[in-house]
Amino acid sequence: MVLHTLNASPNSAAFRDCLAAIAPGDALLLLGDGVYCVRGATPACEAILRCGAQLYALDKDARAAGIIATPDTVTITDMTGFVALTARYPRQLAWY
Amino acid sequence: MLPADRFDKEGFLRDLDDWEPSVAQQIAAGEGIELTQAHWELLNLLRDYYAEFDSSPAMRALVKYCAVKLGKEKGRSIYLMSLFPGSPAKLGSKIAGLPKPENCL
Amino acid sequence: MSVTVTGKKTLVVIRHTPYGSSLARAALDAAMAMAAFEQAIDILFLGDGVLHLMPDQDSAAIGVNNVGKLLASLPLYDIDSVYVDAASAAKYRIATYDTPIAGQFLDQAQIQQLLSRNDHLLGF
Amino acid sequence: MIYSLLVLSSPVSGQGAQTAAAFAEAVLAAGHTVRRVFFFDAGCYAGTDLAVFPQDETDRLGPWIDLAEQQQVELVLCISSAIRRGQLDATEASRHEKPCASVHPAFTLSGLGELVDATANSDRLVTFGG
Repeated sequence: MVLHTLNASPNSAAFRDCLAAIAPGDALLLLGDGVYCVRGATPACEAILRCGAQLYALDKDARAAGIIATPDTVTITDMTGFVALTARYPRQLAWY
Repeated sequence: MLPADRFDKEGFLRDLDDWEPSVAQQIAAGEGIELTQAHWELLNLLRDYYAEFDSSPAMRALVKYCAVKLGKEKGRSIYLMSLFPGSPAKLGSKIAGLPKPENCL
Repeated sequence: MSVTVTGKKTLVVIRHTPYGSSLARAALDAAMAMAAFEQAIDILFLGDGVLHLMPDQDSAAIGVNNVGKLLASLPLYDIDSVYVDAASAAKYRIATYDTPIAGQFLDQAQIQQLLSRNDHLLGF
Repeated sequence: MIYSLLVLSSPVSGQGAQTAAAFAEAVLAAGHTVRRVFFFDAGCYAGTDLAVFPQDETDRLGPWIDLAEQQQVELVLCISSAIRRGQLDATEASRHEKPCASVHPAFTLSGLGELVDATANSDRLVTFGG
Protein backbone atom coordinates (compact mmCIF):
# COMPACT_ATOMS: atom_id res chain seq x y z
CA MET A 1 0.00 0.00 0.00
CA VAL A 2 1.45 3.31 -1.14
CA LEU A 3 0.42 6.89 -0.42
CA HIS A 4 1.07 8.76 -3.66
CA THR A 5 1.32 12.55 -3.36
CA LEU A 6 0.89 14.38 -6.65
CA ASN A 7 2.05 17.98 -6.97
CA ALA A 8 1.76 18.53 -10.73
CA SER A 9 -0.97 19.57 -13.13
CA PRO A 10 -2.96 17.03 -15.20
CA ASN A 11 -0.93 17.98 -18.29
CA SER A 12 2.33 16.77 -16.79
CA ALA A 13 4.42 13.65 -17.19
CA ALA A 14 4.20 13.26 -13.40
CA PHE A 15 0.39 12.92 -13.66
CA ARG A 16 0.65 10.23 -16.36
CA ASP A 17 3.41 8.28 -14.61
CA CYS A 18 1.63 8.50 -11.27
CA LEU A 19 -1.65 7.15 -12.61
CA ALA A 20 0.17 4.21 -14.21
CA ALA A 21 1.91 3.35 -10.93
CA ILE A 22 -1.18 3.35 -8.71
CA ALA A 23 -2.29 -0.10 -7.55
CA PRO A 24 -5.63 -1.06 -5.97
CA GLY A 25 -5.49 -0.28 -2.26
CA ASP A 26 -3.20 2.73 -2.69
CA ALA A 27 -4.15 6.30 -1.79
CA LEU A 28 -3.60 9.47 -3.81
CA LEU A 29 -3.26 12.87 -2.13
CA LEU A 30 -3.37 15.86 -4.45
CA LEU A 31 -1.45 18.92 -3.35
CA GLY A 32 -0.04 22.05 -4.98
CA ASP A 33 -0.78 21.94 -8.72
CA GLY A 34 -2.12 18.41 -8.27
CA VAL A 35 -5.45 19.77 -7.03
CA TYR A 36 -6.42 20.71 -10.62
CA CYS A 37 -6.79 16.97 -11.28
CA VAL A 38 -10.12 16.96 -9.43
CA ARG A 39 -11.79 19.85 -11.20
CA GLY A 40 -15.12 18.19 -11.90
CA ALA A 41 -16.17 17.00 -15.35
CA THR A 42 -12.67 17.20 -16.84
CA PRO A 43 -10.99 14.24 -18.56
CA ALA A 44 -8.24 14.29 -15.92
CA CYS A 45 -10.80 14.08 -13.14
CA GLU A 46 -12.52 11.16 -14.83
CA ALA A 47 -9.19 9.35 -15.16
CA ILE A 48 -8.41 9.96 -11.50
CA LEU A 49 -11.79 8.67 -10.40
CA ARG A 50 -11.12 5.43 -12.29
CA CYS A 51 -7.61 4.86 -10.88
CA GLY A 52 -8.72 2.69 -7.97
CA ALA A 53 -7.04 4.67 -5.19
CA GLN A 54 -8.64 6.43 -2.24
CA LEU A 55 -8.62 10.11 -3.25
CA TYR A 56 -7.70 13.12 -1.14
CA ALA A 57 -6.93 16.79 -1.85
CA LEU A 58 -5.16 19.26 0.44
CA ASP A 59 -7.61 21.94 1.56
CA LYS A 60 -5.37 25.03 1.45
CA ASP A 61 -4.06 24.28 -2.05
CA ALA A 62 -7.51 23.42 -3.42
CA ARG A 63 -8.94 26.66 -2.04
CA ALA A 64 -6.08 28.74 -3.48
CA ALA A 65 -6.62 27.17 -6.90
CA GLY A 66 -10.36 27.79 -6.92
CA ILE A 67 -11.25 24.11 -6.70
CA ILE A 68 -14.41 24.36 -4.62
CA ALA A 69 -16.69 21.63 -5.88
CA THR A 70 -15.13 18.16 -6.06
CA PRO A 71 -16.64 14.74 -6.72
CA ASP A 72 -18.06 12.99 -3.64
CA THR A 73 -15.35 10.34 -3.66
CA VAL A 74 -12.62 12.96 -3.14
CA THR A 75 -11.98 13.78 0.52
CA ILE A 76 -10.75 17.29 1.28
CA THR A 77 -8.15 17.04 4.03
CA ASP A 78 -5.99 19.31 6.18
CA MET A 79 -2.43 18.86 7.51
CA THR A 80 -3.63 16.66 10.38
CA GLY A 81 -5.36 14.44 7.83
CA PHE A 82 -2.18 14.38 5.72
CA VAL A 83 -0.19 13.13 8.73
CA ALA A 84 -2.86 10.52 9.46
CA LEU A 85 -2.58 9.27 5.86
CA THR A 86 1.20 8.88 6.15
CA ALA A 87 0.66 6.94 9.35
CA ARG A 88 -1.93 4.65 7.74
CA TYR A 89 0.06 3.96 4.55
CA PRO A 90 3.52 2.53 5.25
CA ARG A 91 5.29 4.30 2.37
CA GLN A 92 4.89 7.51 0.43
CA LEU A 93 5.98 8.36 -3.10
CA ALA A 94 6.15 12.00 -4.21
CA TRP A 95 5.26 12.88 -7.82
CA TYR A 96 5.96 16.41 -8.99
CA MET B 1 57.75 23.07 -7.86
CA LEU B 2 54.36 24.65 -8.45
CA PRO B 3 54.05 27.99 -6.61
CA ALA B 4 51.87 28.10 -3.48
CA ASP B 5 49.18 30.25 -5.06
CA ARG B 6 48.32 27.40 -7.46
CA PHE B 7 46.84 25.54 -4.45
CA ASP B 8 43.88 26.47 -2.25
CA LYS B 9 44.22 26.75 1.53
CA GLU B 10 43.56 23.03 1.97
CA GLY B 11 46.27 22.12 -0.51
CA PHE B 12 44.00 21.16 -3.43
CA LEU B 13 44.97 22.23 -6.93
CA ARG B 14 42.98 25.26 -8.06
CA ASP B 15 43.33 24.14 -11.69
CA LEU B 16 43.33 20.39 -12.31
CA ASP B 17 45.21 20.92 -15.59
CA ASP B 18 48.28 21.80 -13.49
CA TRP B 19 48.57 18.18 -12.39
CA GLU B 20 51.60 16.16 -13.43
CA PRO B 21 53.65 13.50 -11.63
CA SER B 22 56.02 16.02 -10.04
CA VAL B 23 53.01 17.94 -8.69
CA ALA B 24 51.71 14.70 -7.19
CA GLN B 25 55.02 14.32 -5.36
CA GLN B 26 54.73 17.90 -4.12
CA ILE B 27 51.17 17.38 -2.78
CA ALA B 28 52.16 14.05 -1.21
CA ALA B 29 55.17 15.64 0.50
CA GLY B 30 52.82 18.24 1.99
CA GLU B 31 50.83 15.32 3.45
CA GLY B 32 53.96 13.67 4.80
CA ILE B 33 53.90 10.87 2.22
CA GLU B 34 56.84 9.81 0.08
CA LEU B 35 55.44 8.22 -3.07
CA THR B 36 56.58 4.65 -3.73
CA GLN B 37 55.72 2.38 -6.63
CA ALA B 38 52.77 1.03 -4.60
CA HIS B 39 51.44 4.57 -4.18
CA TRP B 40 51.78 5.22 -7.89
CA GLU B 41 49.92 2.03 -8.74
CA LEU B 42 46.97 3.36 -6.73
CA LEU B 43 47.21 6.93 -8.03
CA ASN B 44 47.11 5.64 -11.59
CA LEU B 45 44.17 3.46 -10.65
CA LEU B 46 42.32 6.51 -9.28
CA ARG B 47 42.97 8.42 -12.49
CA ASP B 48 41.77 5.41 -14.51
CA TYR B 49 38.62 5.28 -12.37
CA TYR B 50 37.96 8.95 -13.00
CA ALA B 51 38.46 8.54 -16.75
CA GLU B 52 36.21 5.48 -16.88
CA PHE B 53 33.34 6.70 -14.67
CA ASP B 54 33.64 10.52 -14.77
CA SER B 55 33.51 10.63 -10.97
CA SER B 56 35.72 10.11 -7.93
CA PRO B 57 35.01 6.89 -6.05
CA ALA B 58 33.64 6.55 -2.53
CA MET B 59 35.76 4.24 -0.39
CA ARG B 60 33.58 1.19 -0.98
CA ALA B 61 33.73 1.55 -4.75
CA LEU B 62 37.48 2.15 -4.70
CA VAL B 63 38.12 -1.03 -2.71
CA LYS B 64 36.08 -3.05 -5.17
CA TYR B 65 37.75 -1.44 -8.17
CA CYS B 66 41.18 -2.29 -6.69
CA ALA B 67 40.10 -5.89 -6.24
CA VAL B 68 39.00 -6.07 -9.87
CA LYS B 69 42.05 -4.34 -11.34
CA LEU B 70 44.90 -5.22 -8.97
CA GLY B 71 43.73 -8.48 -7.41
CA LYS B 72 42.07 -9.51 -4.15
CA GLU B 73 45.16 -8.89 -1.99
CA LYS B 74 45.14 -5.19 -2.80
CA GLY B 75 41.38 -4.82 -2.90
CA ARG B 76 41.13 -4.37 0.86
CA SER B 77 40.60 -1.18 2.81
CA ILE B 78 43.47 -2.02 5.16
CA TYR B 79 45.89 -2.05 2.23
CA LEU B 80 44.60 1.32 1.00
CA MET B 81 44.81 2.75 4.52
CA SER B 82 48.45 1.67 4.78
CA LEU B 83 49.31 3.78 1.73
CA PHE B 84 46.99 6.74 2.23
CA PRO B 85 46.17 6.89 5.95
CA GLY B 86 42.90 8.29 7.27
CA SER B 87 40.66 8.60 4.27
CA PRO B 88 42.32 6.85 1.30
CA ALA B 89 39.71 7.77 -1.32
CA LYS B 90 39.92 11.47 -0.43
CA LEU B 91 43.68 11.72 0.15
CA GLY B 92 44.45 9.62 -2.91
CA SER B 93 42.17 11.77 -5.06
CA LYS B 94 43.89 14.92 -3.81
CA ILE B 95 47.34 13.64 -4.74
CA ALA B 96 46.06 12.16 -8.02
CA GLY B 97 44.78 15.58 -9.07
CA LEU B 98 41.07 14.68 -9.08
CA PRO B 99 38.36 17.24 -8.18
CA LYS B 100 38.12 18.44 -4.59
CA PRO B 101 35.42 16.38 -2.88
CA GLU B 102 32.24 18.22 -1.95
CA ASN B 103 32.30 16.72 1.55
CA CYS B 104 29.26 14.69 0.74
CA LEU B 105 30.30 11.33 2.15
CA MET C 1 30.01 9.01 10.15
CA SER C 2 28.67 5.49 10.27
CA VAL C 3 25.10 4.40 9.80
CA THR C 4 23.57 1.35 11.40
CA VAL C 5 22.24 -1.19 8.94
CA THR C 6 18.61 -1.64 9.98
CA GLY C 7 17.43 -3.94 7.22
CA LYS C 8 15.15 -1.33 5.73
CA LYS C 9 14.93 -1.40 1.97
CA THR C 10 14.81 1.80 -0.07
CA LEU C 11 13.85 2.34 -3.70
CA VAL C 12 15.07 5.47 -5.48
CA VAL C 13 12.64 6.36 -8.27
CA ILE C 14 14.20 8.53 -10.98
CA ARG C 15 11.68 10.23 -13.28
CA HIS C 16 13.52 13.24 -14.65
CA THR C 17 15.88 13.52 -17.62
CA PRO C 18 19.60 13.25 -16.84
CA TYR C 19 20.72 16.67 -18.08
CA GLY C 20 17.52 18.74 -17.90
CA SER C 21 17.61 19.51 -14.18
CA SER C 22 19.74 18.98 -11.10
CA LEU C 23 17.26 16.45 -9.71
CA ALA C 24 18.56 13.47 -11.61
CA ARG C 25 22.11 13.84 -10.35
CA ALA C 26 20.77 14.41 -6.84
CA ALA C 27 18.92 11.10 -7.11
CA LEU C 28 22.01 9.19 -8.22
CA ASP C 29 24.10 10.82 -5.47
CA ALA C 30 21.49 9.75 -2.91
CA ALA C 31 21.46 6.19 -4.23
CA MET C 32 25.26 5.99 -4.24
CA ALA C 33 25.43 7.38 -0.70
CA MET C 34 22.94 4.76 0.52
CA ALA C 35 25.02 2.05 -1.08
CA ALA C 36 28.30 3.50 0.23
CA PHE C 37 26.81 3.21 3.75
CA GLU C 38 25.81 -0.39 3.04
CA GLN C 39 22.05 0.13 3.00
CA ALA C 40 19.83 -2.04 0.80
CA ILE C 41 19.01 0.08 -2.22
CA ASP C 42 17.39 -0.40 -5.61
CA ILE C 43 16.88 2.11 -8.42
CA LEU C 44 13.88 2.39 -10.73
CA PHE C 45 14.09 4.48 -13.90
CA LEU C 46 10.54 5.55 -14.71
CA GLY C 47 8.99 7.78 -17.41
CA ASP C 48 11.56 10.27 -18.73
CA GLY C 49 14.02 8.83 -16.22
CA VAL C 50 14.70 5.98 -18.67
CA LEU C 51 16.64 8.53 -20.74
CA HIS C 52 19.50 7.97 -18.27
CA LEU C 53 20.02 4.70 -20.11
CA MET C 54 20.70 6.22 -23.53
CA PRO C 55 23.83 4.79 -25.14
CA ASP C 56 26.60 7.03 -26.50
CA GLN C 57 26.23 9.92 -23.99
CA ASP C 58 29.05 12.49 -24.18
CA SER C 59 28.50 15.47 -21.90
CA ALA C 60 32.01 16.96 -22.18
CA ALA C 61 30.84 19.95 -24.19
CA ILE C 62 28.14 20.93 -21.68
CA GLY C 63 30.55 20.82 -18.76
CA VAL C 64 28.79 18.33 -16.50
CA ASN C 65 29.60 14.74 -15.57
CA ASN C 66 28.69 11.98 -17.99
CA VAL C 67 25.67 10.20 -16.51
CA GLY C 68 26.16 7.13 -18.68
CA LYS C 69 29.69 6.69 -17.29
CA LEU C 70 28.47 7.32 -13.76
CA LEU C 71 25.82 4.62 -14.14
CA ALA C 72 28.48 2.18 -15.27
CA SER C 73 30.12 2.57 -11.83
CA LEU C 74 27.00 1.48 -9.91
CA PRO C 75 28.03 -2.21 -9.77
CA LEU C 76 31.11 -1.11 -7.79
CA TYR C 77 28.75 0.39 -5.19
CA ASP C 78 26.80 -2.88 -4.86
CA ILE C 79 23.50 -1.29 -5.80
CA ASP C 80 21.25 -4.35 -5.52
CA SER C 81 19.07 -3.98 -8.58
CA VAL C 82 18.40 -1.52 -11.35
CA TYR C 83 14.86 -1.58 -12.74
CA VAL C 84 13.58 0.05 -15.90
CA ASP C 85 10.04 1.05 -16.90
CA ALA C 86 9.73 -1.07 -20.05
CA ALA C 87 6.87 0.92 -21.59
CA SER C 88 8.79 4.21 -21.42
CA ALA C 89 11.99 2.56 -22.64
CA ALA C 90 10.09 1.20 -25.64
CA LYS C 91 8.68 4.66 -26.34
CA TYR C 92 12.22 6.05 -26.56
CA ARG C 93 13.53 2.96 -28.37
CA ILE C 94 15.96 2.10 -25.59
CA ALA C 95 16.87 -1.56 -25.84
CA THR C 96 18.08 -3.88 -23.07
CA TYR C 97 21.37 -4.71 -24.81
CA ASP C 98 22.33 -1.08 -25.35
CA THR C 99 22.23 0.50 -21.88
CA PRO C 100 25.27 1.72 -19.85
CA ILE C 101 24.22 -0.57 -16.99
CA ALA C 102 22.22 -3.78 -17.04
CA GLY C 103 18.67 -3.33 -15.79
CA GLN C 104 15.57 -5.47 -15.38
CA PHE C 105 12.74 -4.23 -17.58
CA LEU C 106 9.37 -4.21 -15.79
CA ASP C 107 5.80 -3.86 -16.98
CA GLN C 108 3.15 -1.77 -15.20
CA ALA C 109 2.00 -4.52 -12.82
CA GLN C 110 5.59 -5.38 -11.87
CA ILE C 111 6.31 -1.71 -11.15
CA GLN C 112 3.27 -1.53 -8.86
CA GLN C 113 4.48 -4.63 -6.99
CA LEU C 114 8.01 -3.21 -6.71
CA LEU C 115 6.74 -0.01 -5.06
CA SER C 116 4.90 -2.03 -2.42
CA ARG C 117 7.94 -4.19 -1.62
CA ASN C 118 10.10 -1.35 -0.26
CA ASP C 119 10.12 0.36 3.14
CA HIS C 120 10.92 3.80 1.75
CA LEU C 121 10.37 5.34 -1.67
CA LEU C 122 12.48 8.34 -2.69
CA GLY C 123 10.92 10.01 -5.73
CA PHE C 124 13.15 12.32 -7.75
CA MET D 1 6.28 6.91 15.07
CA ILE D 2 9.57 8.39 13.90
CA TYR D 3 9.37 10.60 10.83
CA SER D 4 12.02 12.15 8.61
CA LEU D 5 11.32 14.64 5.85
CA LEU D 6 13.13 15.10 2.55
CA VAL D 7 12.57 18.57 1.10
CA LEU D 8 13.42 19.09 -2.58
CA SER D 9 11.14 22.05 -3.26
CA SER D 10 12.48 25.59 -3.46
CA PRO D 11 11.04 27.85 -0.74
CA VAL D 12 10.13 30.54 -3.28
CA SER D 13 8.53 28.45 -6.02
CA GLY D 14 5.25 26.63 -5.42
CA GLN D 15 3.97 25.38 -2.10
CA GLY D 16 6.11 22.28 -1.52
CA ALA D 17 8.52 23.74 1.02
CA GLN D 18 5.88 25.58 3.04
CA THR D 19 3.69 22.50 3.05
CA ALA D 20 6.69 20.54 4.36
CA ALA D 21 7.15 22.91 7.30
CA ALA D 22 3.44 22.78 8.14
CA PHE D 23 3.54 18.98 7.80
CA ALA D 24 6.46 18.76 10.27
CA GLU D 25 4.46 20.82 12.77
CA ALA D 26 1.43 18.58 12.30
CA VAL D 27 3.57 15.45 12.78
CA LEU D 28 4.74 16.78 16.15
CA ALA D 29 1.23 17.89 17.10
CA ALA D 30 0.02 14.32 16.44
CA GLY D 31 2.53 13.04 19.00
CA HIS D 32 5.10 11.61 16.58
CA THR D 33 8.80 12.50 16.48
CA VAL D 34 10.74 14.14 13.67
CA ARG D 35 14.22 12.69 13.53
CA ARG D 36 15.48 15.06 10.85
CA VAL D 37 14.50 17.33 7.98
CA PHE D 38 16.96 16.88 5.13
CA PHE D 39 17.04 19.63 2.50
CA PHE D 40 18.37 18.54 -0.87
CA ASP D 41 18.68 20.01 -4.36
CA ALA D 42 16.63 23.25 -4.64
CA GLY D 43 15.29 22.55 -1.14
CA CYS D 44 18.59 23.90 0.19
CA TYR D 45 17.52 27.47 -0.48
CA ALA D 46 15.33 27.08 2.62
CA GLY D 47 18.36 27.84 4.77
CA THR D 48 19.15 31.26 3.38
CA ASP D 49 19.57 34.05 5.90
CA LEU D 50 20.01 36.69 3.20
CA ALA D 51 16.73 36.49 1.27
CA VAL D 52 14.17 39.26 1.69
CA PHE D 53 10.50 38.28 1.41
CA PRO D 54 7.60 40.61 0.61
CA GLN D 55 5.93 41.85 3.78
CA ASP D 56 2.47 40.83 2.62
CA GLU D 57 3.48 37.21 1.93
CA THR D 58 4.35 34.50 4.43
CA ASP D 59 7.86 34.35 5.78
CA ARG D 60 9.56 31.30 4.27
CA LEU D 61 12.34 31.01 6.87
CA GLY D 62 10.37 31.64 10.09
CA PRO D 63 8.50 28.31 10.32
CA TRP D 64 11.76 26.36 10.06
CA ILE D 65 13.46 28.46 12.72
CA ASP D 66 10.49 27.88 15.03
CA LEU D 67 10.71 24.13 14.45
CA ALA D 68 14.44 24.15 15.22
CA GLU D 69 14.37 26.47 18.20
CA GLN D 70 11.08 25.55 19.87
CA GLN D 71 10.77 21.88 18.95
CA GLN D 72 14.46 20.97 18.54
CA VAL D 73 13.91 19.62 15.04
CA GLU D 74 17.21 18.92 13.29
CA LEU D 75 17.50 20.81 9.97
CA VAL D 76 20.26 19.59 7.65
CA LEU D 77 21.18 21.07 4.28
CA CYS D 78 22.95 18.70 1.89
CA ILE D 79 26.38 20.26 1.75
CA SER D 80 26.98 19.56 -1.92
CA SER D 81 23.58 20.93 -3.04
CA ALA D 82 23.90 23.89 -0.68
CA ILE D 83 27.33 25.22 -1.54
CA ARG D 84 26.70 25.20 -5.28
CA ARG D 85 23.64 27.36 -4.54
CA GLY D 86 25.58 29.84 -2.44
CA GLN D 87 24.27 28.44 0.84
CA LEU D 88 27.37 28.44 3.04
CA ASP D 89 27.91 28.46 6.78
CA ALA D 90 31.02 30.10 8.28
CA THR D 91 33.10 26.92 7.99
CA GLU D 92 32.31 26.37 4.32
CA ALA D 93 32.74 30.07 3.49
CA SER D 94 36.24 29.91 4.93
CA ARG D 95 37.00 26.51 3.34
CA HIS D 96 36.06 27.77 -0.11
CA GLU D 97 37.49 31.26 0.40
CA LYS D 98 34.13 33.05 0.04
CA PRO D 99 33.40 36.49 1.56
CA CYS D 100 30.58 35.57 3.96
CA ALA D 101 28.25 32.92 5.33
CA SER D 102 24.67 32.92 4.06
CA VAL D 103 22.93 30.14 6.00
CA HIS D 104 20.88 30.76 9.14
CA PRO D 105 22.42 29.10 12.23
CA ALA D 106 19.27 27.00 12.77
CA PHE D 107 20.51 24.85 9.86
CA THR D 108 23.60 22.69 9.61
CA LEU D 109 25.44 21.66 6.46
CA SER D 110 26.29 18.00 6.22
CA GLY D 111 26.69 15.10 3.85
CA LEU D 112 24.22 12.65 2.37
CA GLY D 113 25.06 10.29 5.23
CA GLU D 114 22.48 12.26 7.22
CA LEU D 115 19.80 11.31 4.68
CA VAL D 116 20.97 7.70 4.74
CA ASP D 117 20.74 7.68 8.54
CA ALA D 118 17.27 9.25 8.37
CA THR D 119 15.96 6.56 6.01
CA ALA D 120 17.55 3.75 8.01
CA ASN D 121 16.17 4.95 11.34
CA SER D 122 12.74 6.39 10.56
CA ASP D 123 9.40 4.61 10.26
CA ARG D 124 8.26 7.14 7.69
CA LEU D 125 10.18 9.15 5.14
CA VAL D 126 8.03 11.80 3.47
CA THR D 127 9.33 13.62 0.39
CA PHE D 128 8.25 17.10 -0.72
CA GLY D 129 9.07 18.04 -4.30
CA GLY D 130 7.93 20.42 -6.99
